[in-house]
Order: sequence, then C-alpha cells, then structure tokens
Amino acid sequence: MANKLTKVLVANRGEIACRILRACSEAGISSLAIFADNDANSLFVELADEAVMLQGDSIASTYLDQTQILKIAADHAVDAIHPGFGFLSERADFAQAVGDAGIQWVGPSPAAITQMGDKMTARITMRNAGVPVIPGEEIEEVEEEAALIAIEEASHRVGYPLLLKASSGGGGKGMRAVHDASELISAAQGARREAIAAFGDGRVYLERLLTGSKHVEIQILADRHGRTIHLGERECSVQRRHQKVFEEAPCATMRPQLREAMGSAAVAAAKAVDYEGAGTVEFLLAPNGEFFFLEMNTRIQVEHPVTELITGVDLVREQLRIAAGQPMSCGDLMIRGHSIEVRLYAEDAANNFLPAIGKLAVFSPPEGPGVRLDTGVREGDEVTPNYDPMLAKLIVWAPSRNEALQRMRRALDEFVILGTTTNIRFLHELCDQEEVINGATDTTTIDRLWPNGWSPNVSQSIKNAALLVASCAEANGLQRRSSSNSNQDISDGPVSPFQTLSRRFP
Amino acid sequence: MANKLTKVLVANRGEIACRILRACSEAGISSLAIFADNDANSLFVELADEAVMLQGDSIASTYLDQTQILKIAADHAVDAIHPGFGFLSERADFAQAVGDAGIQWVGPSPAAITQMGDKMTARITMRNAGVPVIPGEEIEEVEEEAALIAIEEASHRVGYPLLLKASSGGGGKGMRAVHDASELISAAQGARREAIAAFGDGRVYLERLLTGSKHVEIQILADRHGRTIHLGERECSVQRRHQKVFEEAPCATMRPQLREAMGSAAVAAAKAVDYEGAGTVEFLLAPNGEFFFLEMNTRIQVEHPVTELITGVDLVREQLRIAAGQPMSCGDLMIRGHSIEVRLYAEDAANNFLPAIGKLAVFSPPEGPGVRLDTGVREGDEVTPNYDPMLAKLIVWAPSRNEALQRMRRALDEFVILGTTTNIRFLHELCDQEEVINGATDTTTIDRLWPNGWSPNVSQSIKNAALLVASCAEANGLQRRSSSNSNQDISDGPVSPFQTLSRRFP
Amino acid sequence: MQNQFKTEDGLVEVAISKQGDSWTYEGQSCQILNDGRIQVTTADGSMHLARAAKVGDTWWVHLCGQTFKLERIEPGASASEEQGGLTAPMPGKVLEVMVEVGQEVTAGTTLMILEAMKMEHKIVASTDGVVTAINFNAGDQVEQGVTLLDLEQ
Amino acid sequence: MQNQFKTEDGLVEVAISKQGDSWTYEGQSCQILNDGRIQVTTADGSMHLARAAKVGDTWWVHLCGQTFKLERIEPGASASEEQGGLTAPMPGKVLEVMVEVGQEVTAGTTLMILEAMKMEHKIVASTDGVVTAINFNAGDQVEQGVTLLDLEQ
Repeated sequence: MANKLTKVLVANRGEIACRILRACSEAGISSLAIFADNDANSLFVELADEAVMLQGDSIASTYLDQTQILKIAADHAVDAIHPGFGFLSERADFAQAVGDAGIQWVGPSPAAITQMGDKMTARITMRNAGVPVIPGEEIEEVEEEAALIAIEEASHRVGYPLLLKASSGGGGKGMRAVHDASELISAAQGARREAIAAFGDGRVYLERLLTGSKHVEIQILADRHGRTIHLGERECSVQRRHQKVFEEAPCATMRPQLREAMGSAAVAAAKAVDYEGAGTVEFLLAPNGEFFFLEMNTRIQVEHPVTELITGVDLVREQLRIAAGQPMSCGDLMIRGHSIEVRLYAEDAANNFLPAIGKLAVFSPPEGPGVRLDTGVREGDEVTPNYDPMLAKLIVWAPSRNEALQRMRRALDEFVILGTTTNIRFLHELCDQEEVINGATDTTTIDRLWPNGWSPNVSQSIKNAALLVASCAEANGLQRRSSSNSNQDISDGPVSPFQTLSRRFP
Repeated sequence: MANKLTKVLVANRGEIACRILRACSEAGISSLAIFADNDANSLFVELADEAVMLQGDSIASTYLDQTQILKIAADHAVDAIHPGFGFLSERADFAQAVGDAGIQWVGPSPAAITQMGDKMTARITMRNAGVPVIPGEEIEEVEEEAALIAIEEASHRVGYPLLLKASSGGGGKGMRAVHDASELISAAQGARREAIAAFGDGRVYLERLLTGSKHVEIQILADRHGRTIHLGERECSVQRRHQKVFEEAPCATMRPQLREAMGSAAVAAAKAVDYEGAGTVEFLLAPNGEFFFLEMNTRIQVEHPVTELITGVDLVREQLRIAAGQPMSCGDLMIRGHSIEVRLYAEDAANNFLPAIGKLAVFSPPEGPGVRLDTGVREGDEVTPNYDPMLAKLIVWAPSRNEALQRMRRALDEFVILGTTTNIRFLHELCDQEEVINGATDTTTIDRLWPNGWSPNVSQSIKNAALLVASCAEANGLQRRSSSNSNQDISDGPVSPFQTLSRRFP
Repeated sequence: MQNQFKTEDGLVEVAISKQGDSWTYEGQSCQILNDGRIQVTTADGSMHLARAAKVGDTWWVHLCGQTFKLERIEPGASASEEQGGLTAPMPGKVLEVMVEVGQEVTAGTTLMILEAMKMEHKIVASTDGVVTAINFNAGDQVEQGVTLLDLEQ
Repeated sequence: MQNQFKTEDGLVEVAISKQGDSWTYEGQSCQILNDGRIQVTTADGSMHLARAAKVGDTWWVHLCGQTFKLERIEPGASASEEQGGLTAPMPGKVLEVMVEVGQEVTAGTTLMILEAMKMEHKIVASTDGVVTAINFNAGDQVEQGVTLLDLEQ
C-alpha cells in the first residue's frame, strides 16, 4: 500500500455511514456502501460512489454477515473497510478476516479489540496496568443456570445497588441496574437474553453502581508513527435507559490537572494494547475527583462530533489517514469553546422513551451559525422498527457553555419533525434544567429529575391552539391538494419525489 | 440602560436578518422584524418574535424609509436597532435619528460612519493618519456635467487602467473599471447613475487600478471599555462584477508579521474615528507585501462567518454585547484551521452572471461536519427581481486550506437547487482552478481565468443523460401526481404547504 | 365546524367558529395566510406560525416548539381506543409471556416482554384485574396496535 | 417516445426507448426506482441518482453536480425562440435607450440599459443589423421575456 487508500467499503448504515462516506469523498477516496433491501432508498446509499445490496432479510444476514461483506469487498477491489460503530465494529474475528483478506481494517488490531472488547478481560487488563476499575466481579460462567448462581453469589460481595453489564456489551444493551436482591434474577435473565440477541454472547459481569458520578470519556488517537495522543474529554452523564442522549465537551467541571491525569490514563490504556486509530476510554468520575475505568470503545463513537468541534480535529479523516499508514495530521491539543450534542430519537419520551415509527412528513432541521446536523434521514423517509430509532445528532458549538446551551435551545425550537413522535421537546426541557445549566449532571440525572417519567410541560392554551390549527386545516381542506391523489395506485405504489409547481414563469 | 438589551428591531431582510434574529434569540433578547409586503412569507419574518409590515411598494418606501422604521421602533418600544448590512446600515443620518429617539444603534457613532462612509473623506482621514491609500483622486463636484469634466481631468493624472468608485458605494454598485480613455465618460455616467439609484449620491472618485493585488480585509471589534482588537484577515480577491463570490480566512499567503502590521493599521484606523462595534478595514495587498487602505465598512459584513469559524468569535453576538455597553467577551486572537465562504446566487454564470429568478422547487442544502449555511430562503420560496439575488452563503471549515477546499467541493456537489439557475457549478469549477488551489488569487482572477466568460464544462454524455431523465420523467408521468392539481384555482391561489402522505400507519 | 380528535388527554370535541378571516376556539384564534400557512394568535395576544401535516387520519401540528399528534375521528366512526385490551405499541417479537389466563394481576405487573428496535419493552398491566385472554406466544411476530392480552377489571 | 426540449445548445429532439425496466438514449440508460427516483447509468458504466422537478413546462434536472434546465416543447407548439428580437432577460426598468430606429449596429453594440435586481444590465446586439423597432422608452417597466427591440440582419 502506497500510504494511500483508493476505495473504502463502509460496513454500516444511517448517519455514521453518511459521516464516513462524506469523509471519503473529501479525502478523494472512492467509497462503496453496502445496504439491506429495506435501506435501498436511504441517504447513505445515495452518498456513496457505489452501492451494493446485501442479500438477506435480517440484520444477522445483512449488516452482520461477515462472509457476504468480505465477498463484496473482494469483488469490488476495496482496499479498506470502515466499520463505523455498532454492527461489526468491535468484532475481532471480522477485523482478523478483513486483514487476512489483504484489506486494511480502519481500526485497531484484532488483538486490541479482543482485549478491550470483552469488558471482563478489559477490566483485568486495566487493573494490571494500574488504571483504577470500578469495584465489581467478573462472571466467567457461560451456561444460564450456572451463570445465575454465580451472579447471585457475587451480588453479596459487590453489594447493592449494582449494575449488570454484558461482557460484549455497548449502547446500554444487556445492561440492568439492580437496586434490590429481589430484582436480581429477573434482571440477570433479561440482561443475558438481550446480550445474546445483540452480541451472541450472554456473559455479564457485576459492578458496584456508583451513584452521583459523571460519565467522562477520553478520546484518543494513535498512529503507526509512534504517536498516541488524547483529545480531551466528553461528558455523557445524561442517559436514559443507559443510553446517552446529551453529550458535551469539555466537561463543565473539568480542571486541567484532572484532564491531564485522565488523558494520561487513557493514553496508557491505549498503549497497553498497542492501539491504532481512534478510540475512547470511558471513566466514571466520582464527585471527589476519583475516576474509574469503565471500558474502552475500540471504534469511532456516536458522540465524536463534540470533540471535533472543540479541538478542530476531523476524527474520521484522521482514521482514514492512520489506516493508510500516514501520520495523523493534528498538532497539539487546542481546546476552544464548548460543544453539545443531543440525540434526536423517534421515541415517546412521555411513555418511558418507547421507540416510535412513522413517516417523516416534515423534516426541517435548524440552520445558522454553530449548528451541525449529522443524520441519515431526510424528509419523506420512513422510520421503521428495523433499526435503531435515532433520527439525527444535533450538535452545536459556541464560545462558552452557556452560549452553547442557548444555541441548542434555539436550534431545537427551529427543528420541525412531523409524522413521528420525537424527543425534541424532552431535549429542550432538559436544556432548561438547573442541573444541566449548572453542569452538575451525573448518570442519574434523568431519573432524579423525572422520577415518575417525563411528560411535556404544555399549557392548555397551546394545546387548544394546536387543536384549532388541526380543525382549521381540516375545515379549509388544506390537505386536499395532496389527498386528492390518494388513490389506491399511489398509496401502495411508489411515491414520486418529483414536484410540479403550478406557477409558470413566462 | 442596564447593560442589557431587551428588544431589538432588525432593520434588514434575508439571510442577514435571519443571522441577527437567531443571535437575538440565543442571547435571550426579543426581536422585531420589519418586512415589505413582498417579504411577508420570508423566513426571517418567521424567525422573529414579532414582525411588522412596512407600508410601501419600493425599497425606498420600505427598508429605506427611516421615518416609518423609527415610528415602528417607538410603537413597539424596542431599545436597539440592528441595521445588518446594506440598506440603512451605513447611513449616519439614520444612526443619528435612532440615537436621538433614545434607541441604541448597533454600530459605531454617526460621526464614525460619516468619516468612513464617505469613501473620499475616509481616504483623506486615512492618509492623514499615516495609513497608505491607493494613488487616486477625489472628485468633489456633485453636478453631472462638472463632475464629468473633473473626472476627465483627473483621469490624466491617475492614469489607466483606473477604477471609478462611488463615494457612498459598496457591494460593487457604482463601480467601473476603465481601461481606456474612450470608455471613461460612459463608464462615469453609468457609475454615477447606479450610485444615485443605490445611495442617492452620485459622487465618484478615481483610483489607480492595481492589478495583481489581493483584496485582504481586517475584521475589528471595539467596545466602550477601551478594547479595540483585530480578528485577523479575510481574503476576498475572487470577485465577479466587483462583487465577492469566494472568501476565505486566513489569506493563503499571509505571514504573521504582515498580519500584525495590517491588523495594527486597521486598529489605528478604527481608533482614529473612535470606532465602536464590529467593522472591517479593507486593503489591497500588492504582490510585494505593500498594502493600501481601500475603505472601512462600518457594519457587519457578508463574509463575517469565515472569521467566526477560524477565530471562534460570534461577531453578531459581540455586536449585541457591545451595543448593550458590555465588554466584548472574546479573549486573545486564536486562529485555527481554514474557512471558505462562497456566495450562491440565482444567476446565470454562463451569461455574464445575469441575475435569474424562479421558484425554488427543490432547495436541498448539504449537511455534515464543517458545513454552515446562512440563508434567508427555503424550498418553495420564490426568487424575485425585487432584491439582491444571493440565495445563500455556504461556508465550510476544515483543519487545513486544502481540506476546506475538498469539503467545499463535496458540499457544492451535495447542494441541489432546482427551479432557478444558480452559480453552484461555477463555484465548483472555481474550487478546481489551480490558481485557487494554490491560493494565488487576486482581484482579476475570474477575468483572467475566463476572459471570454465562463461556460460549464459538461460532457455530452451527461447532457444526454439529463435529457434522458427529463424524457423518462415526462413519459412516466412522474409529474402527474402534482400536476393533476394544477387547476386554475390552485395555480393562481395560495399554495398549501401542507402535505398528506398517502401511506397510512395502522 | 365540529371535529373530534384523539389526543394524549383523550378524545376532544373541537368546535371552531369563523369571524371574518379568523377562526377561533377557546380564546385562541388563527388565520390562514396567503401561502397557506396558519398564523395563530394565542389568548395572551402573541402570534405564532404553525406547521401541520396530515398522515393518514392524523394531523401533526408544530407550534411554539411543541409537536402535537391529533388523530381525527371520522364523523360516525368510533374511536379506536381499546377497552381493557393491551396493544402492541410497535411492531416486534414477543419474547416472553409472564402471566397465564385467569391470573389476577395488580397494576404495574409485567405481563409480557416485547422486543422491538433491538430493545426489550415491558407490557405492563394498567389496572388491577384478571387476564382473560393471551393472544400471542413467545416467538410470535406482532404488528403495531394488535391486542396482545385482555385484562378484565 | 419522443420529446423536444429547448436547451442551452438549442432545440433537441429526444427519442428514448425502453427495454425491460430500462430506458435508453444515446448510450445512456436509466431506471425508475421504487420510490420514484431515477437512477442513471452513463455510457462509462457509472451509476448516478438524478433529481428532477418540473416547473411550468420546464424540467430541472440535477445530475452529477450539474443542473440542467430543459424546456419541453409541447408537441405541435412552436418553440418560443424569438427571431431577431432582443428580449428582456428579467423583469426590470429601462434606464436608457442607446440607439434609434433605423440605426445600423454591429454585433456587441450596447442597445439598451436595463436595471434589475439593483444592478445595471446591458442589452447588446447579438449580430450586425439594423434596428427596426424600439418597443420601450427610458423609465418603462418591462416584464421578463418581452421583446425590447427588433434587429434585422
């Protein structure tokens, strides 16, 4: 390889596929998307230079089908595969197979993935490297009954409240908080079942649930030319269902010495496994300034944009450089301003964040300075139950944290999505909470703010106004213009994206 | 005033009104838009907290009607007026009247506007302050015939090629390059006529046309607390019809000492007139490093975003702070990466950049990292001959100039506008020119690159493919879905923005 | 002009009246602009623009940063509210059935676990009652809106 | 399937043919996708998605970063090309008429100055000829497309 990639296969979908495809395009690298049948009309397919459809009707037989993906890669002579996040991104066996096929894996070595990807092994590795880990216990038993017994025994030593986590986990899947012994077994069964479904590996481990802590993670980059650096921290404490919804950089309470201490620990962690590429070392940061290793994500992360905006480093572009064998292009760490990301989900925040589906009849994102949108959808697309219900990441940057929050509120106010329930209003109210404004968030923030679940704070007068609008639109036949087309043919057939405007210019 | 603005009237329209209204919203300041009848459906009206329609059917009787605007300001108890750029932004008499009405002017004092706004006076002021000005001559005569005689006489002393410039000018209006004595009188008549129409002041002055120079301008900020700073330079050499179309920061050939020299000159210029707020000092930078004062713009500028992106300073927000009597919030100058702005016009670049009109049947801007769009239009809006045909400013940021150019090309490729002719393809080809890639642009770049006018470089095969697409769409009735609605009622009546999707979810 | 909508707060009858160009309801008023958008004047006198789209029978309305989902009930049609039934909130797969027919349950009891969008969701008894029917078994695929179980109070 | 379009290069007759799901013309082929978009395969084998919108009789097509304006000529209608006439490129105001009826002009002569969108635009003789008619005076408002002057070769 002449230190240059020529064609990259993006083994992912949705917004992260778009992010990577655009980076390839900017880098002058040609790109190949792979897509399942139900993604044929997705934006990422459109953005790719070439796109190949995956045969199969489940995730396992499409985006997780290593053999099929490797065959496509070989048939189309790609010289690298970028896995994005999720799917195959942390599968060491796939990284190995990719390398064996003579294709460059955009990410760390299979060995590094294995050592960090198995969360139990990672805990042990880190403990040995002197990085503090959360008090807890690994459960090696694989078989259900034996595992449940071992979990029960370990629970006495770890103590309550505790957290069950899937050893192959990520994204909140296979994770359960257990506050009381009576909940333990059903929680363990649920966690294992979810872990098996998501990762094909039911092993879970126990950790003391450290309440009142912040989730703070360090972004690192490592190249083959001897440089391993950190790019400061992100705070991602605000989580619902163990999934991040509000992420920011820098952490509001971070101090330079602590940043250096955590950064050094993260760099040490990366070096311990000969890390290459972009990765994230996650920590819990206790109120007293103690921090504990949680896990390392050996891939690009959902919330990487906030780091990009404060450091000015294009992480995906650096991934491509590093994978090509080039040195990373970024210089010394230079943090400027504040960035916040919120994850827009199709979900009913008022109903325990239940995922929602629907057609994006209107999808009108905010514009203007300091606003970035990473999305894989566009107006007219359908939100289906097939994939994760994240619609977009809305990211803002501003000179200060307060201004970033103001900008985020403005951007959320401007964002109009009609046709599916979203968490936009929830996110807006989140930005109005004193705890969020003060930067005093921890991993229990949402549960504490809305112990009985969130419901929107809407005045009766606005509710009435909305009913008035719907009635008035209905009464004036404002939908008639299109509904007159709703004959059977069209409702079941293809929808035309073509538009004809009735006004004619001479 | 308690160092806080509560309600700002934005005396402008289009994208800059949107920019200011969003800044007000983020700053927690309530906003009032004013709009002419033909702007009733414009985006900026929608973004404002309140909007008042101006009576009148010409620009003079609406956006330039000082009396009417002041009455609205008084009726709605605003405590500040932000003029944006163009329109009344550099009218000292208006700034004076605003102050007399007890309303804060977001900008410098009337005296500073007068001293800098009259370009001839500014030349003299700068010369006296020791800032080098371009060799040339002021023409004091107001009356047409006398002025033409004086211009003719001065032309012999200034020599050819020369530039005629309106003393009240800006934005290329009332400006003419004259290469030969035979063109002088008709050029002077044209310049004066345009200047009278645009500014109500026909005075012009002559300058030696310095070919091969770069247009480099310095952004400055000054508050009432004794701080006057510069925020580095922008290069805006690439112009068509004397209007900037491609702007970047920093200037590709800038060196730190030169930046400091030009920055100091700009700060000196601002201090010479007791400047307050945001302003720009424009220079011509000769190939040998000599620079000459061109003019000072005593307002926010179209191309301000590129400075915002490399310095991390929110210039409009700082304007609001300074107008409220607060100190500016930005710290020391910290330039990072590279930013490029292109101006998207509804114009036919292949036909001498003739402005175009039409309906924005599709207006689909690019997304993703490092892309900012400042626009005042949205899909479905109409481009009319009433106002400037600028549709949007597309701005990118990237760690390096090369990456910024790559990103700009990618963004332009993604930008789809159908229904009116635009300069997107021209801008893309501009980004591909060696001179632009090398940063070797000067004010004659476009004329030199396309001496006989630009025309798109399109292969016959793509032309044929486009014809195929149109034929195929026509043959398959892909427009039928909407055109069946084109009964007389709808084509002349209001167009419904409501959509009904035919697919129903159970 | 009378319409019936199903909202988060239940069924609402909305009777709007027209005066000049203006429609009113409960102190709110609105006007249809030239370009078809709807301008709302709320009871406190402030003006706002609404965006709306109809998907199937449902009007989606965006107003003041809030989005509302208002299902219009066709005159004569009965509301689609289920009586005592527990419906699938989205398409998915039944993972586990936690109760049996005839079992007495209290409000809050988990009755079934559904997998959808790669997450597990609990189907929880909304009231105390007796399970009178279980319509699906573990492993079954279910469509959105189908009745999973019946509960009698 | 035959269509006539007015393009930058003049009038073009386009005859497309269909084979299976695919339409072809001059070595290019295209297919209509499920969702109504059009996928183009150019002669070199590369695939691209087109976007298109029809405004009045004009198809606007975006393909490979290029935008095309293709005015479809209704079968039987004559093309709207003016013969020798000089038309207003956009609505505006006549600022100055530089020639007189009967005057001989050479290609490139400025005939009229039009103000539109706050800029001045020159109306220039496209060929050598004689001015046979001047339809507007200074100060007149003109609509887009009207014939400003007639020029006879």
